[in-house]
Amino acid sequence: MTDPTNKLPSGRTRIDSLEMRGITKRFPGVLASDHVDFDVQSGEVHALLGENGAGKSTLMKILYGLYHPDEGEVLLNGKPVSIASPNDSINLGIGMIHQHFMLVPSLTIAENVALGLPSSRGLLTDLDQVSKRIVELADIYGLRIDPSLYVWQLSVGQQQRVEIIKALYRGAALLILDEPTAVLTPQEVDELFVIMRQMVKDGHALIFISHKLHEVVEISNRVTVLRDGRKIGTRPTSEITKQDLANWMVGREVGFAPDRGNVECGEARLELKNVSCGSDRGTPGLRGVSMEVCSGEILGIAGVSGNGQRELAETIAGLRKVIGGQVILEGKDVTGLSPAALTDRMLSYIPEERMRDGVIKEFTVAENMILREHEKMPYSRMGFLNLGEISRHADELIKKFQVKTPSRETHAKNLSGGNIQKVVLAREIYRTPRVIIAAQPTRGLDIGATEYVRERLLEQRRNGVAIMLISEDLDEILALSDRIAVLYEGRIMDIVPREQATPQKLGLLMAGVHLEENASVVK
Amino acid sequence: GAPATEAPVVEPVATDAVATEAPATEAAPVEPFRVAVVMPSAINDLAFSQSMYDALMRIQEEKGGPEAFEIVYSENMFVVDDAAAAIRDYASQGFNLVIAHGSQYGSSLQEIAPDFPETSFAWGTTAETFGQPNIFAYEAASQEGGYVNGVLAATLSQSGTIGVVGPIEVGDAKLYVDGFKAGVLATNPDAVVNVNYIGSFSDVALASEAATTHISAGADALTGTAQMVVGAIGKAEESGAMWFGTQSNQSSLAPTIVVSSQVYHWEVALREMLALIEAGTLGGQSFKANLANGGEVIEFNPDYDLSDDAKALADTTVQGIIDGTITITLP
Amino acid sequence: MITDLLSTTVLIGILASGIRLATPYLYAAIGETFGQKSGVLNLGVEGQMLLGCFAAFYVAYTTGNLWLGLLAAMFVGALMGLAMAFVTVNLHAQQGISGIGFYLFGLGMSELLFQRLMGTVETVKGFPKIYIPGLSDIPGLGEIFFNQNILVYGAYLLVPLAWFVLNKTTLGLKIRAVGENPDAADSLGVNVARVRYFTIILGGTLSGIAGASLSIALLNVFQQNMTSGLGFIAVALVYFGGWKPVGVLGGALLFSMVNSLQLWIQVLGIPVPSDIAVMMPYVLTILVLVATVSRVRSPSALSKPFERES
Amino acid sequence: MRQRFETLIDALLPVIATLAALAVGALMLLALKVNPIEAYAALWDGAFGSTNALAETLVKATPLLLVALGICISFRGDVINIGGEGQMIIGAVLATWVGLTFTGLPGWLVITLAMVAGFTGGAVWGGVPGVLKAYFNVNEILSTVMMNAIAVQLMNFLLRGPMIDPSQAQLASKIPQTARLEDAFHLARLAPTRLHLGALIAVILAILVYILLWRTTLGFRIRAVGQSPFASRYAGIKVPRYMVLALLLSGAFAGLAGAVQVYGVNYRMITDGSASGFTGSAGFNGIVAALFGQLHPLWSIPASILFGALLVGANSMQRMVQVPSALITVLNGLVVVFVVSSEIWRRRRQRRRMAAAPEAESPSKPDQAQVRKEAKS
Ligand SMILES: Nc1ncnc2c1ncn2[C@@H]1O[C@H](COP(=O)(O)OP(=O)(O)OP(=O)(O)O)[C@@H](O)[C@H]1O
Ligand SMILES: Nc1ncnc2c1ncn2[C@@H]1O[C@H](COP(=O)(O)OP(=O)(O)OP(=O)(O)O)[C@@H](O)[C@H]1O
Ligand SMILES: [Mg+2]
Ligand SMILES: [Mg+2]
Repeated sequence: MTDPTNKLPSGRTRIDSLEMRGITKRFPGVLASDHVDFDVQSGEVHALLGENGAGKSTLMKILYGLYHPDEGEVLLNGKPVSIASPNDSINLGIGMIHQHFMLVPSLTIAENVALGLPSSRGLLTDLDQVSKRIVELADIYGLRIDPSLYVWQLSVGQQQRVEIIKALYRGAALLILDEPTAVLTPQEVDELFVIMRQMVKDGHALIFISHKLHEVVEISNRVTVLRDGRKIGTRPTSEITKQDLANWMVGREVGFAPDRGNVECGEARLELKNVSCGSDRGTPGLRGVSMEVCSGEILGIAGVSGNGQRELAETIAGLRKVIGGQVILEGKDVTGLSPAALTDRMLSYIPEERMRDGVIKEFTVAENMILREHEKMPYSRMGFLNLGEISRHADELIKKFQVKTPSRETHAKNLSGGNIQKVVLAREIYRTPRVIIAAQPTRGLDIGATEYVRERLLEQRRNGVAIMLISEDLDEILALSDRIAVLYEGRIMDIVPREQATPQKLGLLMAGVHLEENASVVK
Repeated sequence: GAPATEAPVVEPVATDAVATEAPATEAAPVEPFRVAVVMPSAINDLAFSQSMYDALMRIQEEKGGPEAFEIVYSENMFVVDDAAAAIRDYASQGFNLVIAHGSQYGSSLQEIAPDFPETSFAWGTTAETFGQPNIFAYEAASQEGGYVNGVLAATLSQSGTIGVVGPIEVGDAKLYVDGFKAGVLATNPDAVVNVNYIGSFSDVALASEAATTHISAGADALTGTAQMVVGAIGKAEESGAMWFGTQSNQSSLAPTIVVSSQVYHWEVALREMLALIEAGTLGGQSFKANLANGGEVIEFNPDYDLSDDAKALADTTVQGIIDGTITITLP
Repeated sequence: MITDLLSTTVLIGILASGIRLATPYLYAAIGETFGQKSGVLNLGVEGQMLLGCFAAFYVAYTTGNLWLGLLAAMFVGALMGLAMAFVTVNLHAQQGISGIGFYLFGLGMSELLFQRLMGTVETVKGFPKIYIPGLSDIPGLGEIFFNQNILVYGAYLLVPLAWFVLNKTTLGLKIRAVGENPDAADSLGVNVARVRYFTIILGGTLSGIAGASLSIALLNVFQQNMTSGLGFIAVALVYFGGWKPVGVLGGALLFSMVNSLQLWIQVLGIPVPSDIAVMMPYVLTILVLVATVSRVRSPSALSKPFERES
Repeated sequence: MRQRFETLIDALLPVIATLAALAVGALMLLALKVNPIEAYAALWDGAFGSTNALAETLVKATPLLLVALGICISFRGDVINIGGEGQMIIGAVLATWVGLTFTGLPGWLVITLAMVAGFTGGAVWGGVPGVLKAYFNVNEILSTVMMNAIAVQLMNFLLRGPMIDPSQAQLASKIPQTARLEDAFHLARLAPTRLHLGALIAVILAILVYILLWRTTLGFRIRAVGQSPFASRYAGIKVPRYMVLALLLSGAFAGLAGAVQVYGVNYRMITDGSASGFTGSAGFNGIVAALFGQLHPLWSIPASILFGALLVGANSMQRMVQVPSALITVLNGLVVVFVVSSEIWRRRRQRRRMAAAPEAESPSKPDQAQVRKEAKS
C-alpha cells in the first residue's frame, strides 16, 4: 500500500485486490461453500476463521485452482480471471501453503522447492543454486533448515517450514496460509509472524487460516468467519476480541479454561524403565527414558517436534521395537508385546498422524469405530461380523461424541479433520481404557472441538485413567497436565509438577538447557 | 458321468444351413466334400501347422477347387479346451472330415467322436484310434527324415560337433531329434550332438541364442524343429553353419546354408483317408507318413552347393530306410 | 562335466550371449521404468514390442532401409503409448488391466498384419555387428563387448542416459515427483497429465525399439508372438531393479546370463532335465532378490490414476 | 425404483462399452472383407445361440470366475496377483495326482479330496510370493510372473516323466499327458451339455467370498491391510500375515479353478508346453473379469459370463466366417480397453448420485478406483 511502483521486492507485480464472489461448491452430501463472498487487499492479512469443516480450505483451494467452483467468480484487480489449475493461479501470482502438506517425501528439500520452477541451467536441474537460495532465505527468516535432507526425514514441524520456504521462494504476491501454525512451536509462530509482517509491509496480500484465536487477533487486519459453508461476516480485527470471535464462530459461548478439578493420583499404571529405541531416520529415538504415569493423572510431554515424541508414543503402543529397557503396564512387563496384546490390556492410543494411523480413509465411519475391537464380542462372533451391533455402536458413538457426518456409512476420508479426530477419540475412550496415550490430540482442531477433546480427556482423568498427553502446544500442556516431562533429543530433561512449570522454564528445557546450570536465567 | 449325447447328429450331406464359405454355385448340383481342421499354431508358421494346411490346399487343387472340396480351419487353437469346442462344433455342423492336427487334442477327440458316429475324424500325430470306428490316426515317422538329415550333417560337418534346437522334449519334435541323433552317430560315432530344448514353441529369441550357444560350442551344422527355429536359422546363417530343416521346406529363410529339409506331405495319408471315407469307412485305421510312401520327402535346397557324393549318400540312406536295411533305434 | 562350465569358451559364450539377450529387456524395461517412475504401470509392453517388431521388420523388408524400419517401430510404439496415455490419464482407466488390453491388441494386430502383409516368414539383413579395429580383436573381451550390433550398444548407452534424465534434469525431477505425490506436483503447477503422457509415450517408443532390436538386429525375422513373454519379464525386471536404470541393467544381465547358462548346461550334456534347466533363470531371479533383501519402495502413486478432487 | 434404474444403467455400461469395441472391430472386419453382421451373428450364436452354446459359455466362465474370486480377495488386500496361470497349473497337478492315486475310493470322496488338493496347490503357489513379499520385500508382480514360468516347466517335466500316461510312456510319440481320470471321478454334468458341477461350485463360492470379505473379521482385516497398512498395524492387525493370506487365498481359488478344469472338462492334464494351453489364459482373464466386476465377488459372476461369452463366441466366429484368429485377439484387447475406459462414466454417475443422496453410498459396492488408493505420505 506504500509502494507506488506496483512492484514487490521479488519483482512480482502487486495484487492490489482480489475478490471472490458468490462462490458455491458442493461435495457429495455437503454444501462446502454456499455463495461466499471474500476479498483481500494488498498490504493486509485477512484471517479466515471457522470450525472444522466450515469450508475454509475449500474456498482457498478454489482460489488456488485445485477445486472448480460450481458457481461464482474471481476478480483480480477488478477484472474477472479464470483459474482452472494451480498453474493459472501461480501465473497470477497466487501462492498457497497447504494445510495437508504438498511435499514429495522421497525428494530432498531442495528438490521439493525446485519442482515446477524454471531452472537457471535450462533442462538440467540447478539444485546447488536452489540450495544456496534456500539457505539465504532460511537465514533471513530464521528458519534453520538443511536443503539436502529428504523430506521423509523431517518432523512435521520441519515439514511445515519447508512449505513456508517453498512459498517464500516463489515469492507470490498473494499468499494463502492454510493453518501454517498448527504444528509450529510458539517461537516458530513468532518467527513466522515476523515474516508475515515484513511481507505485508512490502505490499503482499495474505490470507491466514488458524484455529488459534490469539494468533488471529495478533496478526490479522480483518477477519472473515465461515460457518457450515456460509459466510457469517467480515470485520476489522481491531473491533473484536478473542471471546467475541469465539462466540461468533461457534455460535455459542466457549469456555477457555477447562476446569481440571482435583483428582487423587493413584497407583502407577504405566512405567517406562530406561527405554531406548531407534527412529525412522536411523538415529536413536529414545535414549534411556524412565517415567511413570499414575491413575488419575495427566502426564504432559512437552518438547519441540522431532525430539522423540513420536517414538515415545509408538514404543508404548507396541508399534516400535524397543532396543533396551522395559515398558510396564499395570505392573506387568509388556515390552515387545504386539499392538493387539496391548489393546487387550486396555491401552488406548490417539495417534499423531490421525489420517494415516488413526483411521482407514476408505472405510466407513462405522467400520472405523470398531477398528480396534473388530474381532471382539459383540462386534463379531466366531469370526463373523455382527453388522447390526456395529451399526448400533456407530450410531451411539456418533451421537455421544457429536461426530458431524452425513451417515455412519460415509467414508472417513470425507469427514473434516476435526470430525475424524472425534471418531478416533470416541473409539479410544468408549472402551474404558486403563491408560491413554494421546499424541497431539487437538492439533488442527477448531476451538469447539479442542474444548471438547480436552474435556473428554479430563473426564477420563476423573475416571482414574492414566493419561500421557504428548503435545507441542504448551498452552495445552499447561492447561491439562498434572506433571510435565520435557523431551529433548530422546532424553527426559526434567519432570516438573505443573505448579512449578512456566512457559519460560519449559521453553528452556525444550531447548536442551539444564535448569541447574542456568538457574540465574530462570529466575 | 455319461458322455454328452445332446448334440444333434447331423447327416453329413444334408446340411446347408451353415453360413461358411459360399456354397457351390447353383450350377453344381453336387455337395462339396467338407473338411475342417483344427491346428495349434498359425497356418503360415513354416512348420507343423503349415505342413497340414499346404497339404490340404494341394488336395483341394486335385479335387477341383473349393466348389468340390471345402476347407475351413481354426488356427492357433493352443488352448486344448477351445480346440475341443471347435472339433465338436465342426462335427455338429456336418463336416465330412474333422482333422484334429495336434497330439494334445486326442483326449478331447476320444470324448467327442462317439457322439458323431456319422462324422469322420482324423487325429495326428499319433497311431492311436482309441478303437473308434470313426477316428483315423496319422503320424509322421519324423525320425526317418531326421536320420537322413543326421547322416548328411555328420558327413558334411568338419568339426564333428552338431547342434540341435528343440522346443519341448515331446512328440514329433522328440522323434525327429532322436532320429537325427541316431543318423549322426551311425555315420560318425565320434561326433558330438548337443541338444537344447528351450522349453517353448514360440520363443524365437531363446531359440536363436540356443543356436549361438551351439556355434560357440563348436557346432558347424545345426538343425531344429517347431516354429520358433526361424530364430536359430538366422544365427546359423550369420556364422555360416549348415542348417537342416524339418516339417516344411525352410530353404527360403537362408538360401546359402540350408542343406536339406524333411518336408511332410500329409496328402499321402489324406488321400487314403478320403478314399476310405468315400467307400464308407469312417475310421479305425492309422496312417504313417514316411519316406517309403512319399509322406515325407527330403528336399534339397537348390541354392546350396551340395556335392553329388553327399546327395548320393542321402539317397542311399533314404533307400535303406525304405527297404529296411537301415533300422533306426530310438532311445 | 560341471567343470566344463568354467572353460573360457563357455564363460565368454555366457557373457556375450547375456549381453546380447539383455538388449530387448533393457529397452523395454527402461521405458517401463520411466512410466512407473511417473506412477503409470504399463502391462502392455509385450504388445507394444510385438507391433514394434513387426513394423520394423515390415518397413525394413519392403524398403530395404533398416533405419526406416527402426523409425517405424518407434512410431508405432509411440502411437500405442499415446493410446495408453489417453486411456489411463484422461479416462482414469485401471492401468494394469488396460495394459493387458493393449497387450492383446498388439499381439493380435501384429499377427494380423503379418498374415495380411507378409503371409509367411521371411528374413531381412539386420543391423550388422560393428567391428571396432583393435577392440574387437582382443581375445575374450572383444567377443563379449565389441562384437555387437548398434542396437546392443544403444541399449547400454540408454542406461546412463536414463539415469541422467531421471536424476539430473528438471524433467526427471517432475517425473519422480509425479510418481510419488501427484497432488504436490500439481499444486506446484506441474502438469501431471503432460508428464505422464511423456513417460508413457517414451515407454512405448522404447518398447518399439525393443521390438525392432529383435526383428531387425538380433533375429532378423518376424513371426507371430515372437516376443513370447519377454515384455512381461521386462516389466518384472523394473521391480527387480528397484526403479533404477542400473538395477534394471543388473536384472536384465542376470536373467539373460542365467538363461544362457542353462542353454550351456544342456549343451554340455549335464544331466538335468531340460524343463528344470529352463526354470533356472526364473528361480534365480527370485532367489537373488530374496538374498539381497532390498528395502526399495515402489513409487507411491504407482498405478493410481491422478484426479484433482473436483 | 429410480435407484434400481440407475443400478441397471451401471450394470449395462460394460455391455455398452463392449458394443462400442465391437463397432471398431466391425471396421476391421470390413477391411478384411468380412460381413460384420454375419460375423457378429456368429459370435452371438456361438455364445448364446443354443443350449449348447450357453453351456459352453458357462463352462468357459467357470475358471474365470474362480480366478476372479481370488483376485477380489488379493486386490482388496492390495496385493497384485498375476500368478493365476501358475497357480491353476499347480492346483491341477495336485488334484490330478489325487485322482490317479486314490483310485479305489468312492467318487465323491476323491472329488472332494481333489478339490482340496487343488485349493492347496494354488495356495502354496500363491503363498510363496506372499511370504516373499511380506517378509523379504520381493515385489509380488515380479515373483508371480516368475512363478508362472516355473509352474509351466514343472508341469512339462511332470507330464513328460513322473506323471505321464502309462500308455503313452510305451509309445515313441510320448504325448505329455496324464492318464484319464476314472469316469466316477468326473464332476457331474448339470445338463446334457458340457456344463458341469464346477459352475455351481463357483457361484456358491462367489457368495462365500462375498461373505468372507464383508461379513467376517478375516475379510475385514484383509480389506483393512489393503487400504492402510499403517492404520491396520495400529489396530493390532498383523499386516504381513494378512498380506500372505490374501495372496494365498487368491492362489487357492486359482488352484481350485485348475482342479475344476481337470475334473469337469479335460479329465486329464495335458500340455502343449505353454501355460495357456492348459489354462486357456483363465489365470490372466480372471483378473480382467474381476476388475470388470469391480472387485466384487457377486458382480464378478456376470463379468465372467460376459468375458466367457466373448471368448467362446469369438472362437465360433472364427469357425463360421473364417476370420483369422489374430483378429479375435485384437477384438478381445479392444473390449478390455473399452470396458476399463468406460469405468470413468460409472464413477461419475456414482458421484453425482452421492451428491444427491449421501446415504446411497454402501460398503458393499465400493468404488474400484478407491480400492487401490492408500494413505499418502
Ligand atoms: N474432496 C472432498 N470430497 C468430499 N467432501 C469434501 C472434500 N473436501 C472437503 N469436503 C467437505 O467439505 C467440507 C468443508 O471442508 P474444508 O476442508 O473446506 O473445511 P475447513 O474449513 O478447511 O476445515 P478444517 O478446519 O478442518 O480444515 C467438510 O464437510 C468436508 O468434509
Ligand atoms: N503429507 C503429510 N506428511 C506428514 N504429515 C502430514 C501430512 N499431511 C498431514 N500431516 C500431519 O498429519 C496430522 C494429521 O492432521 P491433519 O492436518 O490431517 O488434520 P487437520 O486437517 O489439520 O484437521 P482439521 O481439518 O480438523 O483442522 C497433522 O499433524 C498434519 O500436520
Ligand atoms: Mg482446512
Ligand atoms: Mg482439514
